[in-house]
This record gives sequence, structure tokens and C-alpha cells, in this order.
Amino acid sequence: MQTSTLVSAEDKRWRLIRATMRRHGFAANALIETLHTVQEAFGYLDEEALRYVAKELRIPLSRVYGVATFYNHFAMKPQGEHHCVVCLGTACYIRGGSRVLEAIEKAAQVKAGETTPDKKLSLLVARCVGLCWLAPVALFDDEVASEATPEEVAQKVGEWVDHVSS
Amino acid sequence: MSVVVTLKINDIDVSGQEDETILDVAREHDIYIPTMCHLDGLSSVGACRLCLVEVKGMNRLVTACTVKVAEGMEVYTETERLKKYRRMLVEMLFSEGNHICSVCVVNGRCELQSMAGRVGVQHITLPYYNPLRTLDTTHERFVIDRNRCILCTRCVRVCDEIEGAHTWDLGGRGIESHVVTDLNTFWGDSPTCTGCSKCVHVCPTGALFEKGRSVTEMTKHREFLPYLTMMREKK
Amino acid sequence: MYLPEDELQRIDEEERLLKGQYKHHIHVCLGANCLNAHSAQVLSALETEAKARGLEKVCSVTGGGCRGLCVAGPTVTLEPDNVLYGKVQPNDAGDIIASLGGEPVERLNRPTDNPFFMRQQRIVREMEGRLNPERIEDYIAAGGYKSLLKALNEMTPAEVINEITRSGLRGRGGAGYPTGLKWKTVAKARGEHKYVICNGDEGDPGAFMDRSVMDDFPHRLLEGIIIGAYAVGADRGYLYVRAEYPLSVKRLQLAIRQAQKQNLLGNNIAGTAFNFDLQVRVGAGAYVCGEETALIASIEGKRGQPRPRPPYPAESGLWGYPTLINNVETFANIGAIIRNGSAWYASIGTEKSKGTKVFALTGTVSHSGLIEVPMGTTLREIIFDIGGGIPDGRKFKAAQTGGPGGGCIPEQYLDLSVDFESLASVGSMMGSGGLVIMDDRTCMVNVAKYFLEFCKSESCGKCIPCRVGTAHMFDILDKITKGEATLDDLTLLEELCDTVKHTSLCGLGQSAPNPVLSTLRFFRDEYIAHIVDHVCPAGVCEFEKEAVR
Amino acid sequence: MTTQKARIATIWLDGCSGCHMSFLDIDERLLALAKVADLVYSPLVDHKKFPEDVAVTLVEGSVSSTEDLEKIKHVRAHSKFIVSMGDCAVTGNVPSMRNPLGVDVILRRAYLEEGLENPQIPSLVVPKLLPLVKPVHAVVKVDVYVPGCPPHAETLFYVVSELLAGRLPDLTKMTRFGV
Repeated sequence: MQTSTLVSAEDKRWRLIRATMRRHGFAANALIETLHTVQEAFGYLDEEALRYVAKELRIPLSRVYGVATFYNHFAMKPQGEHHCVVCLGTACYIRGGSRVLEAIEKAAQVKAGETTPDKKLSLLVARCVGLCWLAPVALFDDEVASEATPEEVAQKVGEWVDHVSS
Repeated sequence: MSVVVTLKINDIDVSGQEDETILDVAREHDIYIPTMCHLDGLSSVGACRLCLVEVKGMNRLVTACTVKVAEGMEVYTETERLKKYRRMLVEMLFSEGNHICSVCVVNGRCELQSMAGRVGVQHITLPYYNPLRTLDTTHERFVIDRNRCILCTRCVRVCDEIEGAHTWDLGGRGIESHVVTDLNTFWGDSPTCTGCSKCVHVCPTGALFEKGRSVTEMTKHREFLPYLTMMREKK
Repeated sequence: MYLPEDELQRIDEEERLLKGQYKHHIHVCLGANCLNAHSAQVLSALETEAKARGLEKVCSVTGGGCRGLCVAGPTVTLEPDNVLYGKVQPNDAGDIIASLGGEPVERLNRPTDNPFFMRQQRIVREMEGRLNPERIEDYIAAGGYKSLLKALNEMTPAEVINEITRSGLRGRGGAGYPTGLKWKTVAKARGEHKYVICNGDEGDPGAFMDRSVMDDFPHRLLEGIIIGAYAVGADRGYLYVRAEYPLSVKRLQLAIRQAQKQNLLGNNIAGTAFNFDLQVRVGAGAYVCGEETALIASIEGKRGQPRPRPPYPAESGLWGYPTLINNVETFANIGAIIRNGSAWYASIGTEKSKGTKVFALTGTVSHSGLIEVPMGTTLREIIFDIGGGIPDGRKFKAAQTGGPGGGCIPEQYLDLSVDFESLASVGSMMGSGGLVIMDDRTCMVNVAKYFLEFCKSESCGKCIPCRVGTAHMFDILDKITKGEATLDDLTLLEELCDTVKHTSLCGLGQSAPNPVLSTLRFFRDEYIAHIVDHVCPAGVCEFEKEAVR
Repeated sequence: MTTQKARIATIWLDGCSGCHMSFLDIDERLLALAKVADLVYSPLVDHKKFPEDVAVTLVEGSVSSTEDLEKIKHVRAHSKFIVSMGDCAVTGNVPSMRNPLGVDVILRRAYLEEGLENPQIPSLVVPKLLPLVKPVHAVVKVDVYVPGCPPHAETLFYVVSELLAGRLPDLTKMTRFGV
């Protein structure tokens, strides 16, 4: 039972990826658009999917890897259940954004750009989320924490991470 | 068919075809311009910036390997400013990787090593980066030691443009950039590498070399490249 | 026979009729910022409330665009009374509906007769807050697409280019290259195809001007792009939008579909022989893709690495074809220039910088948000009149313009006219329009370090000076902020600035030293204080208890 | 009459002594040198303490340990000219190959993982290693750089002769990194 639902779910992912490639006539320049779809379908750039895309778009494997690792938006590893994005735009930075980041790194024992080993939390940094008047800003699963203090964010992240260990 | 233009390089009157680059014309007239990423027979990318020259009337320095000559151009290749920049650029390359000349397979035949001598770099004022980089010895005949890679992308270009395999490319970006084979998998497992060795021979440093070569033992042969380019253009 | 003018006229009239039925119009801002502050819920609460009171025939509740006063989001605009409400919550809906026709709700009311609104002049953001960005009808009823029809029916491409040239419009992406000249070059270039690319890869931290244009006025942008395509003879185009702006992507795609339906895009546009196909391409998080050759590589599906110019994209761009690349704000100016004439446009601004400029005003300033002012407005007017000055009784220290490649402008230049040349003369640049205000609690060395960290991690890695040089510069600045640097390090830093600025391949590297150079120029004493006295005058940098050397 | 002879010295930090060997390869010219200069301190001679007021000190080796660091600072304070002799002093060379890995990794490898009896990382006698091996100029001011592994005897003789003659040697055509 379970296996079959998994397979059909998988099928849907491949169909999505294929649809994107078809929409662009399987042209090589569709690579970035297709990688966006792969990431939406899998949550990250799955290696098998990369091989599939390379073959279908007739792009060398190394070029696919080169593009996938050039752009920040693409993740090469599975992401956590929750994500926290700390804004490091100019306004956030001068209002203490980096201290917010440090507090989260310490509380969750994870570095920016990484995911906790239990896959509960991915910590990301953004160049600017465009909410400068709320600085410093952190996003917890898209919920905005404005004028964030290190204590607040540490507590918030602690809830997610503690949840797991208990 | 192409038009002949006259120009000055370092106040010397020279002439060239209008589809030639400043570098082409300079070399035809035995005027030395340092290059690192450029290699005859491959496309030019203007990445290493060592061939930057001053052109009168242009507010920016230009790469001699990519800019075409034009009638009345006045080019300067050895100004004090350029010399200073070249020294700094070479220093940057040394500081970025782990270049230990004394134990390198191409010691004495390395383009980076001789470039240091040529532009007058006798020590590196910049702090060393000491990056932790990988070495891949899985290929049966060749080795890539990324510690010695200067990211000139000659291997990437020769593999793509001449061999047609495109096994190599760049991964990551910025200071984290590195050359990869396929999906950053082991070279020895590569389904695309033909083992042609072109990448090994165009590599300016000891980053790519033949297995079994010891210190100073690796000689690189590039005579094939202009020949291959010519033969393929004919087709 | 199909007459597009008639069709637009019909839509215009229908809209007027429709709007005329209502006595009150309530526009709820659906800009990205207000949406973040849950303005969609405010919108539905207002709708429910109007219905509950049986007023759905008397007042219309619609989504509108941004009023620029982002600090007060979510904002609601009432017409015809011209009332602006700020920080509106869903449970304010009852009071708002109840007050219609009477006195405004005092606790929500934001005055609009203050300098923030009175000192602005809107061309790019004309009708701000009053157009529903998801309806082409709103734009048409406001006179939209008439410029396109005028260009197509009454002007030759050369006349369009002449008009743009005479207007004095310069590229709003940062460098300020004359737009008319660029168009002329592309028009002259030969190619089987020609492309138009709109650069919506707005990546400067603290900059969201282009996002607001794409979110609030997608059709104004499309109109400018289509006119540009007609002028240069392009048949295909791309709108490159950064991945961080999903709302922009959605609205532009919708706008494209709407325009296609009205035959304003596609084949035989508005019944003429002009064909133009436009697609949206989504970036993937690389600042360097704002550089035009890198952007082209990215649209081609490659790593976004720039290549040396010449050849310029105008001659050899996307897939080797002649390509016109302009930034979002540049294109958003085009419609108004064609409609009102180049003489009108050229009358606004300074001698060399014409028209208006949109800024994202942020940092330690009272009224953070989006503003549009004529070129030549002084920094003092922007910061202290429009921006309401520095909050918390603090003192102004510097204004940072031009993004990561810009500079910090100190107090003695507050009366500087904001235009391309003046900003460059003090070591900064216009850039795309980020304007970050810093008060006396800001450490300028730390600010320089911040920008270098940015440039270092956004460097594509292709050319040596940018790849390695920015990393070394960051390391030295880091040492300075930790009190571990020597005066020799400062000398080395300045040498690195010189080399990176003059030898880097593209604008990212060439401008990366600017934050260091400008802070060294105006705040050198702060560097010295860190290095020699192991003191951070602003109290930001923390040193080890015992000085390291 | 006894003209005052120049006081020269050589020291050896983290290196293999190859540069000193190369220096000795100037052979009979050592005698000529001895006529104009005194070797007042060197691993080659029996002096316990680095003297004051040295004209020229040739430094072989990189700065790898706390002892190297102390030594070179002392030497700098008492030498008019410091010559970085050879690649270890100029670039860090082979000793610096541990830098990317860090000290702990190599100490564990050398003292714990080699199957020794009673394995332990020495903490007395052996001076503490610095986190990063550095070239001499990263720690003190250097006046003349002589890259090469090792530099040729000719080159070294030229350097010393020029310095003793009161000139700064120009080595751009004579030597380079590695060979």
C-alpha cells in the first residue's frame, strides 16, 4: 500500500519536471527553470533528478552541477522541516542582524546554510527581504519576526529544536 | 579579405588585421604581454587579467586577449601601473591556493612559477589562504590536485571545445569555486571522460598531471592544440 | 475592422461606469510589504463588513498598490476623500466602514499633507495606491497603453528613439548610460532576431524600488518594454526577475496574459505588423546576474558569469543577437515620456540628470519607505523633510547610496544634489536607488566590512582580483574590527582597493572597493582609532580584553 | 691594521638545512668571505647566544613553533638586515603543507596513530606548534628575499657580497620559487 502511494507521488514529481522541460521545448536554456521545478518537487536538487534533467536537455553533467552550485537558491541537500531565514540586508545589519544570526546558530547548533542533523531546521540567510523598516528581521517559516532580539529568536528556535529531542 | 590596420604598441608602429586581438598583434611583433588563462587554440575568457593593457582614450584597462585592434589605437603594455597590478594578481594566485613549488611535478616547468619570476614576485605579501582542497587520484592514468589549480578553465575549455566531452566544469562560486568532473563525482568513475589527456597537457600548473610522475618530472605537450583547432575548423 | 483604440476606449468607459456606481472606493495595499503584514486579511474583513452593512453597492473594496509609507503597513486608501490609514488590522474594518462619509477614524489616520507626500513627484509611481495591479482595466482606465498605441500608430521607431533621446532619460540601473543612445545602437545593429531584456534582478540589499514597480505597476512596465522593442526592432524579450520576488513573477505573468488577450503583446500587435513575444525568466539567487552579460548567461541557462566587453550586448547579446537591456525603472518611465513629450520630461530634474528617481529610504530614518523625487533634490530634503529626520533624537552620520558598490556620504555633503554626477563626485554612485541612513551609533569600518562580506560571497569567481581580492579585503577589515590589524594592513588594504577596482572584469569587482574607499575618505579617523587605539568610536566592535599586539 | 669586519649570522628555523648546505657550496669563496666578515652566530658554529649588533642574518626555515617565533623576533631586534633564505623562509614551503589540516590532525597522526608504544603527544621539551606555519615576513620585517629550494650557492654568495658591499641585491633574474 505504502509503496504504491510513494511511487505515484514520485511519478507526479517526474511529470512536473518533464512538463517544465516540455514547456521550453527541451531547450538547453531551460536548465535553470527546470532546476526550479526539481527543487519545488523534491525540496532540493536530487542527484537522480539532475542526471535525468541533464539527459533530457542534453546538457553535460558537469554543466548541470556547475549551474546548480552557482546559484544560492538551489539546495544540494534535503532541507529541514522548518526553515528560518535571517535577513542580513544593510538596514538589518546596522540594527544588529548579525547578532540575531549568532543567537540562532548557537541555540540550534547549526551554521547558516546548514540543516540540523535531525532535519528539523534549516537556517538560511537572505541578502535583503525588503522589510527594512522592521529591522532586524527574521522569518520563521515565512512568519515575520520584526525588530527581532537575540533572546526572542533563540527561544523561538529552541521550541522547534527542543520539540525534537523531547 | 580582412582589412589591415595600423596602430602603436608602446610607441612602436605596428600593423595587424582588424579581426586580430591586441595580443595577436603584439606577439607577431615580439612584444611580450603576460597571459595565464589564454591559450592559442581555445576561446578567450579574459579571466586572469594579466594581459590587461592601457589603451589611450579608453577609461578602463582592457584585456589584450579579447579586444580587437583598431586603426590608430595606441596601446601601452608595460606601464608602472600595469606592472604593479600584475604583481598583485600573481600574488593573489599564490595566496589563494596551496602552491608548494619545491615538491611539485611541474617544478621548473610551471607557468605560474615562471610568471612570478617574470613579473618580479619574490615573495607574497598577502596572507596565505591555506584552503583545504581535494585531490582525486581515481583516474587510472591522471591525477587532479586542486591545491594547485588557479581556475584558468583551460581544462574546461579544451574538453568542451576541442574534445567535445565537457567532462570538466566549474562548481561553486567566488573563492569557493573549483573544477569538477561530471556531477562532482570521481574522475575515475566518469562516464564522459575519454581519457584523451588534453586537459592534463593544457593545464598551466601541476594541478593536472600523469600518474607516476615525481617532482619536476611532468612535461606538458601542447603542440597538438593549434593543429587540432586548425584541422577542425577545416571541416 | 478591429480598432485597438476603440477597444481601449470601451474598457475605459466601462471602468468609469463601474467606478461611478460607488460613492466610496477603498484601496487596500497589496504590495509585498503590506501583504507580509496581513493586508489580504484586512481586505477580506473590509469586504465582509461592507456586505454586512449592506453597503456593497455603495463602496468598492479593492486591492491597490503601495503608497510608499511602508513603515505604516498595512495601509488603506479612501477615495474620493484622500484619506490614508496606516497599521490597519482586520478588526478595524467595522470602524472604517462606519466612518465613510463622516470623520476619518482618528487612531488610524495618517496625514498626507506632510512633506513625505507633498515633496514627491510621481512618474514611475503615478497613481500609486489607486491601481489594482492584477487588473489591466485599472491601468487602461488610467490612460494606460495609450502611449504604446501612439508610438505604433503615429511614430516611426526612429521618432520614438529621438523622443527618448531628447528626454534625457538615463539608465536607472546604476551607471546612468543615456537610454536613447543605447536604443539607437541596438536599432542600428544587424541581426536575424533582436532581443529586449528587462533587468528585474534587483539585488542591492535595502533596495526594493523595482519590486514595487513590478508588483504595483506591471502594465506600466510592459508598456515601456513593448515600446522599447518597437523602437529597436526586437521581436523577442525576457523579463528577468529575481527568485526572491515570487509576487512580482506572478503579477507579471498575469499582466503578460492580459496584454496578450488585448492583443498588446504577441503577433500583429494592435493590428500593426509589429510582433513581440515576452516571457518571464526567474533568477536563482546570484547578485552578479544584475550585470548585463552575466544576466544574459543566466537566461541562456548557464552559470551567471560575466564576460569581457566589448562586444557589448547591443551588438552581440543573448545568443549572439543584438540585445537591449534596460532596468525596470528605466522602462517604467517610457510611457510617460511618449505621452507627455520629451520636453516635459526634460524640464524635470537637473541639467544632466532628467526626470525623477525612486529611492528605497531605509535605515535610521523616521519614514522608511519608497519615495520618488525629482533628480536634483538634496539629501537633506530627502532625509529630513520627506524622511522625517533621524528618530530617537540621534545624530545623522552618513547616507549610503549605490548598494554594495556605492559609498557613504557624510554630513558635510547633506546639501548635495542627488544626481548621477554629484553622487559620483563624492565617491558614491546613484546605483539602483537604495538609500540607507545611518546614525551616530554606526561604525563605518563595520559597514565597510559588511559590504565586503557581501561582495566576497557574491563574487562569481571568474576573475582573480574580484575572487581573491575581495576575500583579502574582507579579512583585513575583519582584523581591523577585532583590533588585530596594523597600519601596514591598512596600506595593503588600500593597495588591494586599487588593484581590484582597476583590474576586475565586471562592475561587481570594479565597484567592490567603493565602500572602503569612501569610508576611508570621510571616516579615516575611525579606522585609525580601531588600529592604533583599539577603540571603536561608535561602540559597535568588540575587542578582546587584552590588545593582541 | 685591523679593519672592523662585518658581523654576519645565520639561523635555522623550521627547515631541512638544505639552504645552509647550499651556502657551504660556495666552497673556497668561504675563505674570501671570512676575510671581510665574521660569522658570529650560526648552527654551523658553536655560539650559544645570538649576539647583538649583527649586520646581516640569513634566515632559513619557516616560523612554525613558539620557539621559532621568539627566536626570529630576537634576531630581528639585533640584526640590521634580515635575509629570508630559501622557500621555507620566503613562502612557508613544505612545513606549511600542514596548514589546511590544522595542528591537531598532524600531531595525532605523528604521535598517536603510528602504532607507537605508549603513544602520547609530547608537551614538554618539544616547543608548541603554532596554529599556522608562516613565512618569516609574516612575523617580522624582512629586507631581502631569496626564494629557491634551495637557492644556488652562486645566488647566496651574490646576496651576501652585495649586502657587505652596501648594496641591496637585485635577484629578479637569478632565482625563483621552487628550483
